[in-house]
Amino acid sequence: MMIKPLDQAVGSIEAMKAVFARDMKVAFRQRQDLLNPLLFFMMVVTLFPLGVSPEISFLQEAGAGILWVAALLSVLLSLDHLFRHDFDDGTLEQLVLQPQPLFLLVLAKTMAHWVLTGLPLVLLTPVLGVMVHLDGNSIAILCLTLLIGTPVLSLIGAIGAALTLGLRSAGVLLSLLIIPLYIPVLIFGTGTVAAAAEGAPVGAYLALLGAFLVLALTLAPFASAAALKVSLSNS
Amino acid sequence: MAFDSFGAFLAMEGHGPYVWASYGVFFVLMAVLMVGSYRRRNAVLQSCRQHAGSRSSRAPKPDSDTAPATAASFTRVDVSQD
Amino acid sequence: MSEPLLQAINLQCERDKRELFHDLSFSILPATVTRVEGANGSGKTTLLRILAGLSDAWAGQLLWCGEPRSRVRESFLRNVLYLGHRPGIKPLLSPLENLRALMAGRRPMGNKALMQALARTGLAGYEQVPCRHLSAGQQRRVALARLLVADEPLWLLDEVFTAIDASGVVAIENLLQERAAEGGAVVFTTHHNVQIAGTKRLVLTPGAVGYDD
Amino acid sequence: MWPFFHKLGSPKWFYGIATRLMPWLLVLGLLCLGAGLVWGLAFAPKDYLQGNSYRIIFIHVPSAFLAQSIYIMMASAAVVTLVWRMKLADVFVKATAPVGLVLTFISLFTGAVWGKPTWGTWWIWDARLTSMLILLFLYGGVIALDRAINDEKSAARAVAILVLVGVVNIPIIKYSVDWWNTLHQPATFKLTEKPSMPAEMWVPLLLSVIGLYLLFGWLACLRMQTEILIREQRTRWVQDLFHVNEGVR
Repeated sequence: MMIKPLDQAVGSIEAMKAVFARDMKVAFRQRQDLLNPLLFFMMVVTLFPLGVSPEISFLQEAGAGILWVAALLSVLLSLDHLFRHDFDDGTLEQLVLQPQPLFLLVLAKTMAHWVLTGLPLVLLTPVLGVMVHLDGNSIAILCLTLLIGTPVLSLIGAIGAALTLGLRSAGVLLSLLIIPLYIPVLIFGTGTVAAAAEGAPVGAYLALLGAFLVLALTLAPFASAAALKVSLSNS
Repeated sequence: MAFDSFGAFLAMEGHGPYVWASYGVFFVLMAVLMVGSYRRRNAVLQSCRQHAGSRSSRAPKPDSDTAPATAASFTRVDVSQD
Repeated sequence: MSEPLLQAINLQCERDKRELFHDLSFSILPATVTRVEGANGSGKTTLLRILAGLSDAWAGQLLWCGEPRSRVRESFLRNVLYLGHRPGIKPLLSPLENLRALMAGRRPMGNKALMQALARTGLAGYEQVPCRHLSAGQQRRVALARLLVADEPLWLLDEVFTAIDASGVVAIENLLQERAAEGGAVVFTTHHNVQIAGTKRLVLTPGAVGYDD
Repeated sequence: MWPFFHKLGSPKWFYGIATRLMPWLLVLGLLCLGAGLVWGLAFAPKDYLQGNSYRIIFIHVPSAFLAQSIYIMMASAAVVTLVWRMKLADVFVKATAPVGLVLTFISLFTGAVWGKPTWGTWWIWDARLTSMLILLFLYGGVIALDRAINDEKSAARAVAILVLVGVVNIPIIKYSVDWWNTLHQPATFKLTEKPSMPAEMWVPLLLSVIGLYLLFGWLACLRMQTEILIREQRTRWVQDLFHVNEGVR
């Protein structure tokens, strides 16, 4: 009996769904880990009234920036785990060896990461927004910018996570590589809220943030996939 | 010449410290970079030369240092010998 | 004579300025079992990772069914099953969930077949237990359960016998032998004393490489 | 096309060319830079608005200019590394990144010092200075990643990916920083933007820009030679290099 070479049996979308579902399942088996970035987010925000000033006028002016910086740092903190556990237990090797375009699988993993970290941050923002005395309109705009901005943070961050995989002091190195790349998102995220506070129309700024998201969605998974291959080859 | 005297040139109408500090840092850093790179290349050249010299005099076969060492025996070591 | 599945021509590999092997040429034919041999550090794992497509640290040519491998990447990956040192098992998921996730991108199948495969690796009753509660040997068995449902023509198995008990080793020997009889190709490394009739040997020694049939 | 590329990528070929080119680059570079700086410092007329502090322009602008172009050159080399796996390309990236870092620092430092007499403060969050600061971070990241990865080939490819991601981001960063600047700051006059610069000012400026580029060429050749020697130590041609030399002596 002879075995013939096989043809593709599974569509890429199916494979992406499976990767996404597995990551969600693993995350919900260890629910307490999901709370860590949220707690970190709240703590960083708390530091500002304590460290600078609890005055309402200061908090109103700086609030959006504080929340954005805190959200950015929490995403950064969670990125180290994006590929690390998979790398350690060998599932990452099997992921790379799946007969699928790797960038799609990486995209699925990144989307799972956003649903598990970025999205909860956005949902928590109204509460913290009230605590730093932002008005209702600003909170709404802030949530909207975070909703568009945090996926960009996850997508760009995945590149850094893939590049630093398996290195000593990967966490610090990851921050060094990624923070400069986060600056445009931060600027437009907080700038949009500031513009809204002055009564300026924000449609154009939101569209620009959307353009960042589209750009990151189309380019970042390729870079992450290439970086993953390099890191795995080196291990 | 845009200045009347050497003193005026150094003073630059009060802006001297800023101008000279900038040029100073520029020259020092460039010099460090250039001299450092030059020295490093020469050091590497030197080590390559020694490497080549020892190779040609001692080892006829270039791969001799990758040859397998003696087989592992895992016998216990006599520590009383020294 | 059948066409080779995988063909290596003048394979060369250097890691950290040390050459592991060079001018390594061989063919993996269907219906063969090949054992890669060599001392610790001779590059067995590296060779298998190169063949699987995980490592880029090589030069030379690799042909899959006569075509350069880089040109047919996805079809190549569909046809090769690689099991490495790290079993690829998520400690938080159960054996069944792990197996399903591993098969999802290649050939999804129903729970019945997967349960059966797990039972035949000696994991009956453990299907729903998170893998972190299993022993190292049991976790390895979860990974090996894939072999019972795998249809890939080429298997690359790196140290699969690690942490497996004596009776398990015999069972896996039989499995590999049957697989070759069906027409599949198996390349494996092990430090165990494994007896599979008709095994070809690929010996890696520093600087020189021997391949005999 | 292919044989040409092959030759271009050969470290041995480059080593020879660099040896022949370097004296010229060094002498011409020092001449141009020296002429430009002496002219700019001592002979160019003083600026009617900023006085003599503007003379910092003759080092600030060339170093800022070069710092940015080095990153672009690195990105081009990164493409070559990833697509054609040419050894020389990643040697270039590894050898020039520290030079880019130093030049970025020089341009930041001179910009800050220039700011003191002009704006009355050492640091202003001006769009140009902020962009340069971010460029400094990008260089820092590239060098840190390169140092962190032990394996040469992996380091080369990882760094190439990072440099490319960075170069896609640079225009976005620049644009967003400019926008942020207009949002937060009333328009101040920019350090280096002149409505029209008389020839006595821009000719020395041009000379020092050219001079610094030539010196960079020399530095790049020198540092690439070092890197090549380290990597190819064991190859025949490097060893032959010394036997031939000894034969001549």
